[in-house]
Amino acid sequence: MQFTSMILSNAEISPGYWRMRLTAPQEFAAATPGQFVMVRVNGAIDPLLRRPFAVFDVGVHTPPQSGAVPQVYFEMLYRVVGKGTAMLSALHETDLLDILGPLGTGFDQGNADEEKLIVGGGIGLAPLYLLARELVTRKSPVRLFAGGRTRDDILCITEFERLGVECYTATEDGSLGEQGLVTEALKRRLDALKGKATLYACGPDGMLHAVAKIAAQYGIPCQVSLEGYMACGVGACLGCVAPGKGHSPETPDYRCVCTEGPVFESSDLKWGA
Amino acid sequence: MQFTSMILSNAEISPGYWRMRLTAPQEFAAATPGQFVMVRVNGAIDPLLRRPFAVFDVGVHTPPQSGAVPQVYFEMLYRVVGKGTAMLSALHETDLLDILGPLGTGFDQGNADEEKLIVGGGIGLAPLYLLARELVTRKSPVRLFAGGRTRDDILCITEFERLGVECYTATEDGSLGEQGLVTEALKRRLDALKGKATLYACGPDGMLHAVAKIAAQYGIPCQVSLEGYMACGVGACLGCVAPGKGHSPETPDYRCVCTEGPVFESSDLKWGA
Amino acid sequence: MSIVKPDMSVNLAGIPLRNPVMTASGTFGYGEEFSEYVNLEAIGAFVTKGLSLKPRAGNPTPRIVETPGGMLNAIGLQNVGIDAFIAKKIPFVRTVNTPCIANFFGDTVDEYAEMTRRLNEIPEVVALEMNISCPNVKQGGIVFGTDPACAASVVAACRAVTQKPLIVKLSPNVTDVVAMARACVDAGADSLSLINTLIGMAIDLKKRRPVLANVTGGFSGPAIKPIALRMVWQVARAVKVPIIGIGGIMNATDALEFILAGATAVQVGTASFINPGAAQTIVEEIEAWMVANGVADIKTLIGALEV
Amino acid sequence: MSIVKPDMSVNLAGIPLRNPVMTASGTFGYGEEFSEYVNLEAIGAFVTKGLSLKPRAGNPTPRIVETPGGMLNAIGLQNVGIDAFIAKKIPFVRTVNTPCIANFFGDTVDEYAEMTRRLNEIPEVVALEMNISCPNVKQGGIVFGTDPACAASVVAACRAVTQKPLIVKLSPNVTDVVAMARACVDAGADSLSLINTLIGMAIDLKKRRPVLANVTGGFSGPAIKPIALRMVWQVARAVKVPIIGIGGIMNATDALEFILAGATAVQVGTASFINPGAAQTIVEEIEAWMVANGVADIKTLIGALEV
Ligand SMILES: Cc1cc2nc3c(=O)[nH]c(=O)nc-3n(C[C@H](O)[C@H](O)[C@H](O)COP(=O)(O)OP(=O)(O)OC[C@H]3O[C@@H](n4cnc5c(N)ncnc54)[C@H](O)[C@@H]3O)c2cc1C
Ligand SMILES: Cc1cc2nc3c(=O)[nH]c(=O)nc-3n(C[C@H](O)[C@H](O)[C@H](O)COP(=O)(O)OP(=O)(O)OC[C@H]3O[C@@H](n4cnc5c(N)ncnc54)[C@H](O)[C@@H]3O)c2cc1C
Ligand SMILES: Cc1cc2nc3c(=O)[nH]c(=O)nc-3n(C[C@H](O)[C@H](O)[C@H](O)COP(=O)(O)O)c2cc1C
Ligand SMILES: Cc1cc2nc3c(=O)[nH]c(=O)nc-3n(C[C@H](O)[C@H](O)[C@H](O)COP(=O)(O)O)c2cc1C
Ligand code: FES
Ligand code: FES
Repeated sequence: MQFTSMILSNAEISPGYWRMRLTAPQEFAAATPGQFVMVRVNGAIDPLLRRPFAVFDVGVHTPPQSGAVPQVYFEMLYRVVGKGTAMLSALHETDLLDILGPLGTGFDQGNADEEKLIVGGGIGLAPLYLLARELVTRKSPVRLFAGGRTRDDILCITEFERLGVECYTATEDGSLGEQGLVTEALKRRLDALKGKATLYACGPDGMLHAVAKIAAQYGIPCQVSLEGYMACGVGACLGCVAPGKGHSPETPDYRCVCTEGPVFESSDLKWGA
Repeated sequence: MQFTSMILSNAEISPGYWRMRLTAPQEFAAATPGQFVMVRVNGAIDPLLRRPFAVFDVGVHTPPQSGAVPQVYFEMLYRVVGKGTAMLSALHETDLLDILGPLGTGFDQGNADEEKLIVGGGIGLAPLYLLARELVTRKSPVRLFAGGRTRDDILCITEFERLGVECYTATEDGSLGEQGLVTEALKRRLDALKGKATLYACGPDGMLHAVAKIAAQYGIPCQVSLEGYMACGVGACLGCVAPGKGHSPETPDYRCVCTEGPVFESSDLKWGA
Repeated sequence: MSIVKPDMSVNLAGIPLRNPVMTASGTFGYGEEFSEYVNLEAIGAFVTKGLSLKPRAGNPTPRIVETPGGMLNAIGLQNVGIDAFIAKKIPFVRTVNTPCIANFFGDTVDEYAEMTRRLNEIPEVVALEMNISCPNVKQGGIVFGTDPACAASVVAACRAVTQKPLIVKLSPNVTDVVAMARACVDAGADSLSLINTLIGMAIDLKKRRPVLANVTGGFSGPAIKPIALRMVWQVARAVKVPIIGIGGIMNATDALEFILAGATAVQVGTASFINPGAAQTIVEEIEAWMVANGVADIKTLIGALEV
Repeated sequence: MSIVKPDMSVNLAGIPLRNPVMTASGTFGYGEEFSEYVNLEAIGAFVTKGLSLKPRAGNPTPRIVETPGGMLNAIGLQNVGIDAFIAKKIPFVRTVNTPCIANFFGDTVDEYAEMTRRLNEIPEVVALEMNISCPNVKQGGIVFGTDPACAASVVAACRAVTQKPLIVKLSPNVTDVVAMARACVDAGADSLSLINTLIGMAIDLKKRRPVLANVTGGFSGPAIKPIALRMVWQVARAVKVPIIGIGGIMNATDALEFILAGATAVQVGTASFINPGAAQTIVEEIEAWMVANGVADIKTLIGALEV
């Protein structure tokens, strides 16, 4: 779906991290956790390409005044890293954006009774909130493991807690939660659960790789959400691919991140390729 | 001079025509009529080149509150014709612009007692207001002849009248002033003056050519302000040249519009080259 | 006299097109990927991703990088291969009432000829576009596309085995594009499309490495339009076959400029990434422009540039 | 260990430069035009507008047009000629304690050699940059710049009459820039600068005419950077002489990318139009980047790209 969206709010929630709420058409309400949108930052040719962002949340807002029509909205959580995100952060309420989405294949929510352990690193939390919300709705037990370099990189924990999700945090500098990597807390929980759980992860490559290893070690299912340089977002340019499990330089095996993913079973991917 | 300027106001004064007031450093107060600025519309690469605009007015504003420092400002009058001017028209008070100027060689104000006849077509009035103001200050008798396609193209007449300048207007569709070309009124005035006058003109090529012919016919001096596609505005790229009087395809003679001009004696130029 | 419905049809080497706007190879998948965003029956034709005899997995990542006003890609000609194309993609093509042009390449003259034979048998493929110019894969045809004699030999080999319209897609990475064009036409090309991507490179200063795993990549997008327009103009004046203009076309103005320069049709590439409906939008804008400017027949604009 | 004052000096074929940032020919006049906006003694060197034996009036107008992320120019090599250069421009050059490189061209091998002789006699000119690649004037050297043998002959003729460092400026409008580079170095070039402008075209749809009076023009600006970077990288690996990287450099990041790709120095062209202080700003930004990244000597970055 391609639509013109109006910005409802755009605020810096932590140094360098922004949260934007935008209007969406009715059909957007069907977006599933892990899906993403491609945002055209402006109508000029600089930046030229759309930018991909996870759907952080989606909802319906009914304005308080009588007769007001309910408005579907979605949210993005984004980090300012370059030109496009800097321009996004300069936009205001009522500014318009051209959006493509929801795109891609999101998370599989598995069976409801098993505990779901969600691991997010920094902005990697972006696709995980909607996931947590849906899992909670389906009455799955959910725990969040959020890591970051410093406390500024630990985002929206209150929102997760409000869902009733138990949250563990760890920072490399110890400024929030445990000092070190959040995967340590994850392993402790897995030991306690005797390896009966499903993992979901999004974050920097190193973290995803570590989580994938843990999943393999404990022999449990694990879904990761990948990033990839994207031009089209719809499976046409083949720019965004990631190596699949059968990949080797001699027999390459590439998966399309924007259509087959961005969420993959970690065991379906080739790690460290 | 290159400086960062803050927009003080930006308003549409007639359909498609805008007037912008901007802050300037102290030294800008020395800008002379006919000089121009090169405006960097934004920091991105689209549009890439600066846009040239005449200095419409320059002044000093002392804010009413006590202790406020006087602020030099200048104004531009511009017509939205393409990408750059469209972007300018979308800017707001307090937005910043990167300005180069004042640039170029402006009008020679001649001796004060002879009558000065100023001819402007549409946006061609832009460099002529400051000229009129200066001429009036020097106690020259000044008359303005403003032409346009329709009444929307006749700009800022009140401002000229406020200077005490007598204004004649003509529009091609007769919606304001005389129907037809303003050069007719100019000729009548020249006949009345028995050809003792100096002409100043800025406007579309056809009008300038016509005014140059009239000047030649009456044997009077005439200065015209030209436009030219400019990259640098400082005499380095040689992109902006116009054919000088000695020009022919075999013996080309080009004048640099941004440094030798934009104001030239009409008799120094080759017309219809 | 106001024009209600201008005639936008053109004839491209025997293929009647309802309008001159096609999509460019490699930027529109096999058509299906965009069917949600474009009414495929509103555009003139669509061109498949470049096809080869065997499927190709393509290059390592990153494959894509944005540059000022453009992008580089080093996809490495990833494609499903001719067999899977016939089995899995043609069924969709069959459902669409719009000409499908198959873009293809080979590593050798024989492979090119074999691909031509295979494509020649597919009724849904109305014309063949030979990519002799892809800069990404060392064996992907770069030699053919930059030397007139090599180009002539591969074009002649393909020509010999098909009666379908044969479009040769030219590389811009040459000293003399007109010499290349002449060689291809003399060898039997029915039409020329140009330009393919320029060869470019991007560097990641922080990592001190090329951004693309392949080091260099194909440069496309609005940035390249001035080069494409110049080459189309040069070639259109030099040869008699219809030209397809490609390179940085983002809107109807761009498309019409290529037509004025001598193109009978145009292809929209990178623009489809930014706006998946670009090709259709351009058709609509051209129609509106023709109405507004009293142009009854688009064919009167082909090569109408006054120089 | 923090670096207070990094070493930015480089040696360009025997000319010591205080830093690697120079201005590009045709975009900086004769130096004086920009003296209000740039501290000329802050940059590494400046290059004059292209000079010829006789003054040249240049092309009809329009000569300039903006394109997406770039611009086309068809100035037509307008310049004051060597005599006026000596009489009117050298006095200013003398006042500036920064190397002045004279860019020049001719219509024939003899004219090139004669220009070299004349420039060789000017003490203020520390090096010569031969433009064998300007695309604007039919007799302006296009043949020299696109054929290795022709290039070699004209370079050899100039080489024979000067001991000053001879920089040959390469055209990007060729199939094989490395072959051109090798031919020039073999013929005696002390250094190569690249790229000159690409050939482009712009069309005014309303008027149905080319925008430039000259029809085609030289394409420059950020849009061309990927092509320039690729060519610099290719050439730097192929020859031993120092390379000057040119093409779309707008800021320190761009300049450093060229240096990583193998350039010993860079030239800033179109950027000076947008920001007359561009070259000086880039020097300052590079210095700040070196301090921030702990790079003590810029020479360690030359060709340091990890591929
Ligand atoms: C499926 C998916 C979902 C994402 N979700 C989020 C999110 O919810 N929040 C968030 O902050 N970021 C997210 N990202 C990363 C985000 O797309 C980039 O940070 C953003 O594109 C950077 O744009 P820029 O112009 O600021 O940076 P620049 O560095 O100027 O971008 C230059 C080019 O590189 C691409 N690029 C740069 N970094 C990345 C990256 N990490 N991944 C993919 N492309 C990149 C840009 O899209 C652009 O094409 C997601 C990426 C993908 C693929
Ligand atoms: C010395 C001088 C003074 C000027 N003063 C004024 C003024 O006071 N008010 C005003 O409205 N306009 C003035 N103009 C014209 C003004 O510069 C153009 O209208 C403006 O650059 C158009 O920019 P754009 O991006 O909107 O149009 P586009 O058509 O998108 O511009 C594309 C390119 O063409 C150039 N261009 C387009 N039209 C002109 C033109 N008429 N003259 C020169 N270059 C042009 C632009 O600068 C740009 O490089 C002046 C021009 C010159 C040379
Ligand atoms: C991601 C991508 C993949 C491409 N793949 C092919 C291809 O397989 N075969 C081909 O002939 N051209 C291919 N091209 C080139 C385009 O068809 C087109 O010639 C080029 O992009 C210039 O047009 P544009 O500027 O409109 O994109 C590809 C271009 C891009 C951007
Ligand atoms: C207006 C203009 C005039 C130029 N004149 C010359 C010239 O006289 N001689 C020359 O060798 N290069 C000339 N060039 C080419 C530049 O020196 C430079 O190689 C080219 O513009 C690419 O660099 P850029 O993208 O930084 O501008 C000119 C470029 C421009 C834009
Ligand atoms: S982004 Fe184009 S195929 Fe995935
Ligand atoms: S605008 Fe560059 S010389 Fe006049």
